[in-house]
Amino acid sequence: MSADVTKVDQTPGDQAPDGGTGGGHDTSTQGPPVGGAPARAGGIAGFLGGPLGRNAGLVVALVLLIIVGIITAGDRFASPENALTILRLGSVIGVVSVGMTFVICGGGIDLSVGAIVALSSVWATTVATQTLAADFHWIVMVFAALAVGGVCGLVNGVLIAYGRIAPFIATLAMLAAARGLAEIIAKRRTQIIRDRDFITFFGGSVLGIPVLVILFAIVAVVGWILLNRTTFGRRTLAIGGNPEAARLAGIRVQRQTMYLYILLGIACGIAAVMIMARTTTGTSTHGTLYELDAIAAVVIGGTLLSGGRGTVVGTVLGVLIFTTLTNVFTLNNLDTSTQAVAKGAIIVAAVLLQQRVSRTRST
Amino acid sequence: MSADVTKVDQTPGDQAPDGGTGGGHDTSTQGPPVGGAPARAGGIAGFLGGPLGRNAGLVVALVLLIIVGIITAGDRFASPENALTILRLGSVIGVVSVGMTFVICGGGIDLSVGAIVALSSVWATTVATQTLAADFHWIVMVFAALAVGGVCGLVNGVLIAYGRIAPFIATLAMLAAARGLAEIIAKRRTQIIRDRDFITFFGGSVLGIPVLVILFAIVAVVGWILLNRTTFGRRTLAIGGNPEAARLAGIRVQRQTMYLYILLGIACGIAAVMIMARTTTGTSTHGTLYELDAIAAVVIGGTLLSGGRGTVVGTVLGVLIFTTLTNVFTLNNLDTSTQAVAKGAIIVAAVLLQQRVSRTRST
Amino acid sequence: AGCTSNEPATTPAASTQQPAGNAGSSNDAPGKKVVIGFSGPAADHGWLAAINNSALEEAKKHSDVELKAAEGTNDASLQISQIETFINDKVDAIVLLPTDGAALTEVATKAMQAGIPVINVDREFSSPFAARSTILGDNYGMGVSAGTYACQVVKEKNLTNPVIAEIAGIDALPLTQDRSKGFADALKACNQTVDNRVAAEFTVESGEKQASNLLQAAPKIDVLWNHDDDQGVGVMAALDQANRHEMAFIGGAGSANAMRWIQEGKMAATVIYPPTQAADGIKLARLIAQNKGLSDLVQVEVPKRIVLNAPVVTKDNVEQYLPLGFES
Amino acid sequence: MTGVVKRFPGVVALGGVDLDVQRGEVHCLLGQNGAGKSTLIKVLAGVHEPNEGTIEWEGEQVTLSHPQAAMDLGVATMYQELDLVEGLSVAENIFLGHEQTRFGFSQRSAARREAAALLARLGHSEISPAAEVGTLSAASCQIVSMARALSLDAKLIIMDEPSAVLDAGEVSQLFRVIREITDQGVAVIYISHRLEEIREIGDRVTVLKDGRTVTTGLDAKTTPTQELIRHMTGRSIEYVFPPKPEVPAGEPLLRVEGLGRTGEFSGVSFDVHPGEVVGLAGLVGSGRSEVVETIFGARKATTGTVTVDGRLVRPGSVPAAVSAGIGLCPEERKSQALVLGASLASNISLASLARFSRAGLLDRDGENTSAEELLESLDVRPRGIHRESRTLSGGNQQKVVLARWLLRGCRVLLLDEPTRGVDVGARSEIYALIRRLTDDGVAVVVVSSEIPEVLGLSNRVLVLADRTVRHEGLADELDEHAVLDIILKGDAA
Ligand SMILES: Nc1ncnc2c1ncn2[C@@H]1O[C@H](COP(=O)(O)OP(=O)(O)OP(=O)(O)O)[C@@H](O)[C@H]1O
Ligand SMILES: Nc1ncnc2c1ncn2[C@@H]1O[C@H](COP(=O)(O)OP(=O)(O)OP(=O)(O)O)[C@@H](O)[C@H]1O
Ligand SMILES: [Mg+2]
Ligand SMILES: [Mg+2]
Repeated sequence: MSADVTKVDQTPGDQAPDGGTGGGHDTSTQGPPVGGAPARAGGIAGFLGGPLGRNAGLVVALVLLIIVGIITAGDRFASPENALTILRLGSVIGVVSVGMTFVICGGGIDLSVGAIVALSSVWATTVATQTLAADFHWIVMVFAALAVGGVCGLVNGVLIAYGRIAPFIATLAMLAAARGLAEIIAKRRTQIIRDRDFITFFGGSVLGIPVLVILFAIVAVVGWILLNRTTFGRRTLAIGGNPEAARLAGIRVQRQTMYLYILLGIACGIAAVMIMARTTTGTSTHGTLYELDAIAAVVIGGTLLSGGRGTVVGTVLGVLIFTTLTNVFTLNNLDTSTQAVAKGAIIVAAVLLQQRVSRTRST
Repeated sequence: MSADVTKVDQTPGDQAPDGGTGGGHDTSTQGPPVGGAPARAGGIAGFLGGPLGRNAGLVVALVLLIIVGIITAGDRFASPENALTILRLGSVIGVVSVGMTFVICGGGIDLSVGAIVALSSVWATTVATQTLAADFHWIVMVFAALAVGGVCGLVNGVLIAYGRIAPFIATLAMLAAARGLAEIIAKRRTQIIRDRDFITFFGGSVLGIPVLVILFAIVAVVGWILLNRTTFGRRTLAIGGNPEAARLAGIRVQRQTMYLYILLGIACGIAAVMIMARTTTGTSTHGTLYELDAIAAVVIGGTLLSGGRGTVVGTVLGVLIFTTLTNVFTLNNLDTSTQAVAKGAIIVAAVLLQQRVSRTRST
Repeated sequence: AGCTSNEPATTPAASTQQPAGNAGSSNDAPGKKVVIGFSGPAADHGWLAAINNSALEEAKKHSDVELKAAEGTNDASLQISQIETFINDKVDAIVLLPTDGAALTEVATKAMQAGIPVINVDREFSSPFAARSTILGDNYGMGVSAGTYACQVVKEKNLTNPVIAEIAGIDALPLTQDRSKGFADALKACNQTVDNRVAAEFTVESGEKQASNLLQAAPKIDVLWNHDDDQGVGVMAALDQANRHEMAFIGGAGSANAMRWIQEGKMAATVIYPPTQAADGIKLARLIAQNKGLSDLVQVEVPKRIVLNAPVVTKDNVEQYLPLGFES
Repeated sequence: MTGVVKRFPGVVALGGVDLDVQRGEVHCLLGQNGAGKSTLIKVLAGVHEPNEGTIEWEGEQVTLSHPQAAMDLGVATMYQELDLVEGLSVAENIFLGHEQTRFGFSQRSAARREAAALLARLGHSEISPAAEVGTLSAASCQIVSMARALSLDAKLIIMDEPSAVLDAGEVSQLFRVIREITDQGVAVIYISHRLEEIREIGDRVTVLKDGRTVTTGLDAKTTPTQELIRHMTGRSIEYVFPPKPEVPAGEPLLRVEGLGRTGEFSGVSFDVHPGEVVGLAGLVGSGRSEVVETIFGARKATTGTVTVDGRLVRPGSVPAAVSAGIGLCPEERKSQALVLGASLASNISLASLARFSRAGLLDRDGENTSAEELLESLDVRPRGIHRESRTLSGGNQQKVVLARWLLRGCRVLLLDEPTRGVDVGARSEIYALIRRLTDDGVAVVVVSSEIPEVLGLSNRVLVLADRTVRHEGLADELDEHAVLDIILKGDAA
């Protein structure tokens, strides 16, 4: 993808400004042509011109936020522990958001992620599973969570790809069903994890970096490679960009669509393991409103809600922005309501900033 | 719109089945050609062939639900009072959903409806407003609610149409900000309405039909006319279906987009008045999760989430299905978790049914 | 949970509910400055708002307390990170009303290990090592109180086959389960069961909605227990709308609204669930951080565990409780 | 109306263009793909505001800041990318933006009546005003677009390649209407890549090249073809089809037997040998696209079989067809062939991803190199492989689609309207390319609405009418009239 074509605006009801040469997202009324593809700079410059450059606005927003944090909360903000706290908090929703990036790039949406996290966490912490884990190894719990997530994703995928139910509706149904099932299984109790090794492993650190953060990093890197460097990612972007063209190019659109939901389901399974480790519990209330948080992070990260274009780097930045925001608020002792108002204003400001920065870069 | 071409599937990652005559949404590889538009039958037959026919699947789903209700709950379900209860319960979310139909038809989305309802209800029940209302007339409260809703919609509309912020993000920001503001204004208290006339008026009935239900009916009818019989509706569908073409046709796409959000904001104001009347309070918790409920009703009603196609009749049916479902569940004393699982299954079944029924009708 | 006392108390049980009672004690004299971190669930509910407000007000009363109140949240993961932030900040004590007791146990234990005393409010941790002191409302006891009162009504009115209905709070929360269990257990004592049960979401709107449906489901109700007076405003609106006041309507939590209804005769009783717990938590945190004890106790140290009573307020004693009712 | 002068020296798109159009004339705009024709007319239509230059309308300088402003002046435009809203009905589309209303309520029956009248005037009363536009064929959409332009009651009608999706009969209908309106003093700007049409309908010609006016005011009837081509391309092109080599006898590569789809077509059988070109001729709507899409598995055949090299191809599966070596360049490039937001390289490699897969990882260097080579050998301009495909002109987009299947290395190539909207230069390049492929033993099926093109390219021709094959024969034994005769007789039969 060339570096100088940056699209931020994605308003469905969007259009070029009434007259004027602005770079709208429309097909044919674009301003002056870009004038030849840019020479591709390799190496670091290429990266700067590529993913980072495309997300320049987000980076600026994050940096501004960090500056505000340092000014208002000083050392309490700018400490390594606080950085790790932010990362640890962001890691769970981050894993889900990376998975969500794929589904949205592929032209879909998934509202059931939070419910799947809940169901996976519950299933992986039932007495039965925990007994098995005690007899064998805690990895059983991890597998249980991943399997439940994957199966939920599979059901979503089949309903959407082969049942041709709109993703919004199919996953809304899954949202209701999975959370209900989680409640039934857990009998609405919080299930406590007895296996200390599990907690110790996932709650621990390697070289000072929490395992959860490492997990998130791995998921993000794998996600980035998968989206940008594999045929799987290429197919994903193709079916999101123009499903008909993808079909006529011999791509199995339905199957690929299904894979995307399975992938996200597994990501939810990972997130479930992480939240289990963080809270030492499995309950049906885990993951509440993750769907909104994840979609917000993905969209603010610059992935088109209509599919066909997306970046994992942007998503990670989006997650970090939201998490840092919460952290700065907490450190500054802001009351909840004021926080909410400020959050709304900051989201709008960040997006406008991202637009301006990208626009100046691209002309 | 011709009656025999019914589009249900709207999967972005959608495609014609690899073989099979299925009616995909794609432009050119459609199944058998329609062979000219059908002769337009006038009057009732036309209506049956039109809106009702297009929603045949939904009607069938609703009827099935009613039958289940009658079988399982007998007279308690099939009583006029219960019918009115269902309608009264559906009326608030119904008004919001009708407004949402316009925004979605126009290619947008609004996540802030619930928050706007909350803010409007709070603003209209502050001591100041209530004092003014006591001095003058309770209509002051109604105006306050409508004005607050309209202004919130205006802000959404300006951000989206002129600020070019993705609707999802802009309204997410509004969601946070409006609810936060509502909390600040209400100081998280439930504000009780002192004006008995207000309660009596909106809580009353005309010819046995509750005023709230009448309000909903008026909104639905006005919405239907607006969408189907006015240039406003025509333009809405045009900017949702193909914003570029709409612009080329001389439509002020930005202005129209803005109007849609204002309209929805005002609908939220009406809904706020209704919920105020029902609960005799204004609080910042009103309207929780309305965004999901309204979008679900609209989408299950057959409006394309990608814009350009939608029906108010379908939305009303969608609202009725969801409300009746809850009612039947409650009458049968089902526990919440089982309700959730059943709800998920029923949503999927209803959509599949709608697909089948429409498909048989269109061939 | 331990204390299940259910006979209407003649005086508010814990002395902590009556700040005035402690007014003269030496404990209120300013001591060493302490920073207290406070974290609770999202204040999306009158009772929780009252919890928050009472905590803030309590902190303001003490010139030696600096309160850091984190954003209320219903996301356990976020709340954990708030506690982590408090640990990073090295606050002197933490008052924690967890969204889910079990889920916050780990991080609370971490805080205790870091030498920061944790005061657990309302929803109990799953490990005794996670809190220096625990102050609980009694959810099970609340259900028992409501159930016992219901039995009393049945007996007084001499009902042979009474219809008993329940409007619960958020069903996925353990506290709702506790309340319902207590209610059911107490009803067993007089051979009754819950005939109709719906669950609302602690909001006025959901209360109205669920009540409307419930009134359809049960054409005649003798006793109705609504877990929460906040959603009770909506329930009352539904009762008014349907003009159904035949039942003995029992509330929960003890909001000022409910008390006024009791005065007006629109409500039979309400079971108190004190929203002052967090304020008590702040007080305890301050004392613990300053190494003081409860002056009314002989004990030198602050007790490990305090369970608040769940008294029933009726027409007979409402005047006494009205000042404690929280405005929701 | 005199002297529409405008300049648009932005970056590249229009580097200073002069154009004047007179009342009642048909002014033809010629130029290669990407010359800037569409951009120019969008400036006239108020879609783009020019960075420089002026527009005069009836002697007065005007600024057109919005499409509505142009319409108010009396400029109606039929855009190249069809500007219709699929979800709305024909009548609604025709009157979109200038609806007949009474107090804001649309007059639906009046609109339907007038729409029907307009369609009848265009000779297409079979299109129902109530039909949803999404269900219409491209040709019908073009008619609707035209009806829309007429409904505006304009003084200048701009037509950007209106004939691209029309067949011979419909084009003559169109011309009849154009004559009618020019007789009433309405001016027409007509853009087309078909030079014969310019001769038939045009009065004066302006040629654009690289966003500049090369020459203006040429007489459309008398200027020699070669001169026009030279103005457009800067070189001379023998505008003829490359010679057809003999088809080697032997086993056919592609064999289609008794292919049919309920309600669409039936009984289509033919063979294509390696190195042979078989053309499908017929009127628009005769079902040719359906035939090739069914062969390709994009639609599932209800009867009949497709075999490649003696092996049966599983019906109704595109991947099966692709792995059997079949490739399809679909009729509608933008909606069916290209991922418009993606780069050229990823569009080209889309059908060959497996080849660039190293254990699932994408060999991006290999992909880029191949794409680069193909873009060069097909002379796609501009050439950047990272360029978004939406920014390319139609002809170049078509080449990118061809490149996709060249890269895949398919043995049977199905081309549906391969030169639609493609300029003379690119057109002859595509013809040469087809020839190069057949020389390599590829079997080619060509669908085209331009009968001379079908005849010129193919060894054998199938004429479709009434949803079945009416005639099969050698191309050399047919001429345009004969084909039309067959079609008409078929209709009569
Ligand atoms: N939206 C756009 N973004 C960037 N460049 C564009 C855009 N639209 C057109 N261009 C460029 O402007 C130039 C002129 O394009 P235009 O569409 O006017 O050509 P044309 O003469 O109409 O070609 P064709 O015969 O293929 O229709 C081309 O180089 C094209 O790539
Ligand atoms: N998506 C669709 N929905 C309904 N009818 C369609 C659709 N696409 C095509 N048709 C109809 O099918 C018939 C055959 O269309 P097709 O495009 O195959 O014809 P064709 O011979 O290829 O003509 P063309 O030159 O326009 O491509 C036409 O009458 C057309 O109206
Ligand atoms: Mg053009
Ligand atoms: Mg065709």
